[in-house]
Amino acid sequence: MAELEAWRMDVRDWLAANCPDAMREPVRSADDHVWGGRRWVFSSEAQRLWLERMAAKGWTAPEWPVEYGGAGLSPEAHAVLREEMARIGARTPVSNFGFWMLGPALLKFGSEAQKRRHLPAIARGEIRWCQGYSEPGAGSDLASLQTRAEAHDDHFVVNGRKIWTSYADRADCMFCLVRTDPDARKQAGISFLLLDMESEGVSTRPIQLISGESPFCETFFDDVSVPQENLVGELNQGWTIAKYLLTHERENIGGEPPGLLKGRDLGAMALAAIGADAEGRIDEPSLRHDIAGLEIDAMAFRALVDDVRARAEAGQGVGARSAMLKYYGTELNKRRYDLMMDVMGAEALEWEGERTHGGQYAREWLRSKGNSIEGGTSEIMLDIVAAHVLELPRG
Amino acid sequence: MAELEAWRMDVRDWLAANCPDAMREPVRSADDHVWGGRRWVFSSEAQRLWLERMAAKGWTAPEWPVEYGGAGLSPEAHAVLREEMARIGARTPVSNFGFWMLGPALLKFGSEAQKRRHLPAIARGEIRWCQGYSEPGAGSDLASLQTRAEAHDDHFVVNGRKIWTSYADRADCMFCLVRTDPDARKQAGISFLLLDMESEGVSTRPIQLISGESPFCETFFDDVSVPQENLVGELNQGWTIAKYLLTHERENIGGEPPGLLKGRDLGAMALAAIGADAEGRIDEPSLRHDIAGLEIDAMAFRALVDDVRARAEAGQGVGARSAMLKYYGTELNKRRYDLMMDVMGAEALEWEGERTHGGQYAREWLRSKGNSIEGGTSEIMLDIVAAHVLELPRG
Amino acid sequence: MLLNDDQSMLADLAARLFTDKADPDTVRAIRDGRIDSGYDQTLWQAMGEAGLTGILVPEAHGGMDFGLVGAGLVAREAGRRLAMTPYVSSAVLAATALGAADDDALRARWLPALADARAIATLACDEGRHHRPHDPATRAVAGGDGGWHLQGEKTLVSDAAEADLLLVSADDGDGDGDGPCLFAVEAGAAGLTIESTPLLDSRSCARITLDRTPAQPLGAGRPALDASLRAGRAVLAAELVGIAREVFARTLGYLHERRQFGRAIGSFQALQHRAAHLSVEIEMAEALAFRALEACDRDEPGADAMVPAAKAKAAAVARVAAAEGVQMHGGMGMTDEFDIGLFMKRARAAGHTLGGDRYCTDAFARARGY
Amino acid sequence: MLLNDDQSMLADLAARLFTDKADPDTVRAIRDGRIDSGYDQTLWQAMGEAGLTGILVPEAHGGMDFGLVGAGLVAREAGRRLAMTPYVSSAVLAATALGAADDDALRARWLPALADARAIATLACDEGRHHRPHDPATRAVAGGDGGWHLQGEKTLVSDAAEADLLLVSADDGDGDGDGPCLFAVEAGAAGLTIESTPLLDSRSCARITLDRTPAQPLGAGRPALDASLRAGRAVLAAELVGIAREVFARTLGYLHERRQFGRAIGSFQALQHRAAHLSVEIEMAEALAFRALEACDRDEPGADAMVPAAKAKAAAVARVAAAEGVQMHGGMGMTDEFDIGLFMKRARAAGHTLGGDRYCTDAFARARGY
Repeated sequence: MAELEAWRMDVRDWLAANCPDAMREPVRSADDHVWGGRRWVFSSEAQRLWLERMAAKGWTAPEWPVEYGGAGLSPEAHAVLREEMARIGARTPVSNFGFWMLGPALLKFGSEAQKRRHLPAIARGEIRWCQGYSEPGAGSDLASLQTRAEAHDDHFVVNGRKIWTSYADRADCMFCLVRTDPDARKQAGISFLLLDMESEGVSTRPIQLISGESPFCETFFDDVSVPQENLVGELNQGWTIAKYLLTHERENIGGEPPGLLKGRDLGAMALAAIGADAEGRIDEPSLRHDIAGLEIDAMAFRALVDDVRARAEAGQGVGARSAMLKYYGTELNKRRYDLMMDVMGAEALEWEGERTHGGQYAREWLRSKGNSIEGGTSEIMLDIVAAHVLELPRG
Repeated sequence: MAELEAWRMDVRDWLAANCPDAMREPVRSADDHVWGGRRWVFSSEAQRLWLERMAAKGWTAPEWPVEYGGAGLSPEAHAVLREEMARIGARTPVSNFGFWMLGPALLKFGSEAQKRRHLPAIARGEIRWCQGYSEPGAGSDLASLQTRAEAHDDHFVVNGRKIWTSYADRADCMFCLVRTDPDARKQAGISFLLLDMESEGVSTRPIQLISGESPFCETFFDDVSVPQENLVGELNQGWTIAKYLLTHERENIGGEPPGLLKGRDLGAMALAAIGADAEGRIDEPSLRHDIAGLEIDAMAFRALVDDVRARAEAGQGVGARSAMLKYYGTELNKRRYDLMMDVMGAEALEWEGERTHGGQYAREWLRSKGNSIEGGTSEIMLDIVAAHVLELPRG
Repeated sequence: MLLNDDQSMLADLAARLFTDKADPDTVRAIRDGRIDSGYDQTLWQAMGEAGLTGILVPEAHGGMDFGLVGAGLVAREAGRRLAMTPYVSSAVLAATALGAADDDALRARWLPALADARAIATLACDEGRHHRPHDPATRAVAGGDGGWHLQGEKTLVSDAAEADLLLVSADDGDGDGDGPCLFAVEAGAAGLTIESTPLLDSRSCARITLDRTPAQPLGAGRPALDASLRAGRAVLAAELVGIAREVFARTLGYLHERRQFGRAIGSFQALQHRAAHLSVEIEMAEALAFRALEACDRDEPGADAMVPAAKAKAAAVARVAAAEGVQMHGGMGMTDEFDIGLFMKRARAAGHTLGGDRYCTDAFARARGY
Repeated sequence: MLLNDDQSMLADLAARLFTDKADPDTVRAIRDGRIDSGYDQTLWQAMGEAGLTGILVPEAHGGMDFGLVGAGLVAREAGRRLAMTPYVSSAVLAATALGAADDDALRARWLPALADARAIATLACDEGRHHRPHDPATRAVAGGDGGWHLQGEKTLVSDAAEADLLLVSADDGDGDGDGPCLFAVEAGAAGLTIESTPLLDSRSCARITLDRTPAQPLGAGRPALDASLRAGRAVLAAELVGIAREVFARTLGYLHERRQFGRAIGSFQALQHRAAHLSVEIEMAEALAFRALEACDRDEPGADAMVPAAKAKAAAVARVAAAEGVQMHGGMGMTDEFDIGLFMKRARAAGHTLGGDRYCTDAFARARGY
């Protein structure tokens, strides 16, 4: 413990000396965040400096081994770093799918050469990665994917189409699932491949959502050549990696989603929007009651998330319970946005204009509808809970 | 039309002259109703007289042919009779499962001898019938029933057990489904049998519900001998009759269930129980809002029931739509009772005592929970709607 | 409800007309400026030729005088195809208010023009975030010359930029406590400013400001406003039913067609039960909407409870149908390329217009005496 | 929550004790008169021996002083086995109120007796159909001799017939606006009438009348009442969580075992999704209940919002669990022979006690400042 406290003081001193003031301001939008990559243009000198300093310490990927660009921190030491950064409001210096997904996958399944080549570049923010999983015909049933990679002597030839590839149009590279054995049954013929988005035959098309523009793209592969060395893990064993990352992804969920409701109490919002009655209460009793009911659910959900986290930190596994959190958290968020629409009334219907910051209410409400689809639909989550938590028999 | 109007005048005159005043009072309880049967004891001379007079006209079973104890009325003429009876509040002179279920079954599937023997006795109120369908192991999956009837020369020997046989302890006879071919697959080996409850080997045991006593019984058959002539329809073809009656039963549903909420507005009840605010409104705004929401659903449901009835009267079939009404009507009734419990508060928790007529609120609330189980569960109804109205593929 | 022959013919006519001439993609075309208009002018003209723009106008003024059941049948079909027209504003709200006006000259001038789609009119009755039509801050002031002027601001005025006539609710300050009256304001009147406020459903909508704007009273007091609102709510309920039906039909189609895990997703029982439940709700909402329209036509005493009930129910059901539609379409439902989102947006806007669920539920409770 | 070692031991002790000594069938036995008592005396004595009756009593008065998390762990196990004891009345409500009393003699006399189950006490704070504890019609009148008398009527007094001491809320008429105070009334006091009013959960319950009944003030004003109510609500939330867990576990067992259409009914996806959803709700209700109990023990400022939230949530979840339990058990769930109905009844009664969902939801909103 004394060791950790000493570490905390070191971190605190270093951050005080090295984190530029501008990097202690909250991130205002997705564009204000440093995604990194070959084509990245820093919007300020502070951004550049902050990334450079943190990368030099290995603190852009604190738990990765030092030889791969990380700092080799223990989970406890990493927690201290996170706390100290949060204390001064320090921004994450850089992040993208390379940190969240590919890094963990390579650390567990990659070859030594792959780790040495890709991890340091990610940690320094030099390569921006995106993820190619879903396909138009393979949504919830991911394993039915059809994008084909034919193995040749020293390379694969990839043909097919991915969807929901966030920022595919801005990423340098993609890790993706491809079918390498068309005759094998579903999961059995899938491999995990890395490819460069600048390769010939790769093209992307942005997807417009019902809420407006989005980071999502469709990505098309037309005879794209991928070197043999970009296969991660064994040929036809990619499903193992995918499953590992899916669980990894869900375990990160349970926090409040970003957006204008984050950290806000709908009751306070309604008091401001509707006005107070003689007792100082929201002057619409049925709305007040519904808000209170929903905020009780939100409070209960947070209590459960805290419990699950505490158990996880105590070394008790989370397992399929993460599906419970993914399910309820996203459904709850949808309900909160629905009720926000009631609270804000006509103002929430506006689609443009300064008054509503370009229709922020309506657009975020619409966007929230996707929460229970992306990252595994609510239906899939309930199937997982039924099968793996309640252990009910398969239908 | 002129013919029907003349008929209406005749009916009106006859009812005015023949319906005793006491038989124009509302029925106060299930015991106040004339169920008929060998052991029936009239609680008043008026009851006896009313049944005798109506039976003599064939109006206890108005649409049955005259030769079987009915009056051979057309649906239109029957409607006029119903309207005229309702106009003066005339009671139904007698009814039991013989009228509701067995009669229609015999008319469609019975032999001439069976019709002549059983229908007039039903119409005169001389025999009280009960229904033996469900078994402990065969609830929603009725066709998996196990009660066995072995065919001998001129009789069957029945062994097994039925459950949910309403008033089995008071009925004279039972129509029931039995397995006559144990080797055939489910539906294929079932027959429709009539049996006398006084036969040796028949015993009954009343079932206590969570709400208290109930009309339901278990009925046990221990080597009960049933004459060959009591088989209705072909051997092993009983499922056809059962299916016909199940649809028939559901088509009768959609009216408001009896009980203390029948015809009552929860809003008026809450005004009385909770009191009014300065504007004369229910002095609990969230309750008021919830009541209004529920009564809107009730109003919408009644509008749908009226539409379905109007279509049926216009000769457009109801078909699987009856499952929609069964489903929603019973779920709605449960919601109304739940809300009534909120309205009545502590008083609704009482289980005995005069103040609550022996815990009527609590008992009826508990009883309402069975609505969505009896007569086909909500789950089965939704399956039927999915398969036969929406025509979704089987799972 | 069972339709009579006239009603059946009208329903068929409307179904054909909207199937041929209306297309949900028009919402995008107008939103993205590919059509330079606040509404679908071709469709509106076709509706005019078919007489639908005059469906509530008395025959003496060149209309069909079909009654609200007819207006609802048209609205349901319009809802199914997301028709972008000023139908509710002009043919329902304004036509009803003008029909109730106590001024023959005003009626004779405007009703025939509305009936044959030569003119568009609308109602301006909202002011804040929430619908509270009986307590406007807008004031009507009688001038020395016997004329009136309006002073105030109105929000959420549908089709204002396209309207030749605006019917504006205002307090006439006579202190008789009978609530606001309606005043007729012509397009281009002095002191009238129209600021376009695009909504999520991409329909024409505006905030208007009235600064000593000359106006003519309809002369029928609050009853004209209430009649207009009642008709508008009942017809919007029918439009919402059309939205719910269409979005559900499309979802049902997707459940049949989309395969995952080697089977049609419509064969999964959890989805089946949700779809089955929703189908009952839609049937109920439709039955109640048309029952309410009929009750208005017959001027039944229960109509004042039935109309807000029908609006609240239809709005809630349309929202659920759209939400289930998006969820069951999976990611596809979230894309602007699919139409489901357009139905979701319109359901939300129409549900709020002339009073959201809470307003309508409360109005129902009041009408029921609690 | 993660339990510490003491809490884990207590939870294990309670689980063993109630599994061995409590049985849902006791509800029927007491209801049908097969046991001639208002509660399960054997179980209560066993709880006394284990120290559970004194779980909130300070050690100085012979109790365990375990805090509310401990009291909740006991209540959860009691809920699972439908334990028929005056635990909430005596060990929670009365012990908390007496613990807050400003009268050492009163505390010294009663707390040790409550702690070792020699005496039973209860709280009488309800008057009408609905819980409104801060506005009693019961009046406390100071006599000339410095003593007090109570005048009024209380309803829904749990375990009154068995109680040696009743703590009765009354308005002391001092007009200081600080709300009602608690008064101690001993069993057999003059003018005290106890009329048994059996409830659907078959627990001892009564309506009591006080006619110039001598009473002793607890002397701590409204805070003693509020502390008692807060503790009672938080512990009832834990009992309701126990009910929900048990009824769900039994339903899950039935889903595995019952076969229809040639398969376990638990393999039907529609039931799976409902069960999965319910399981999340139960986990949430449990997490919140114990979070609220912990917040009380730590006297966190948020406790006043968390406790009613926890009670409302647990009551709603227990009701849904019971309703789903009956529905999924089919006809069997409707019979008195099965226990599901007993859980449903207790969930309803406990949910209403000390404030139903609406009261608690409103209290939460007030505590949150809206």
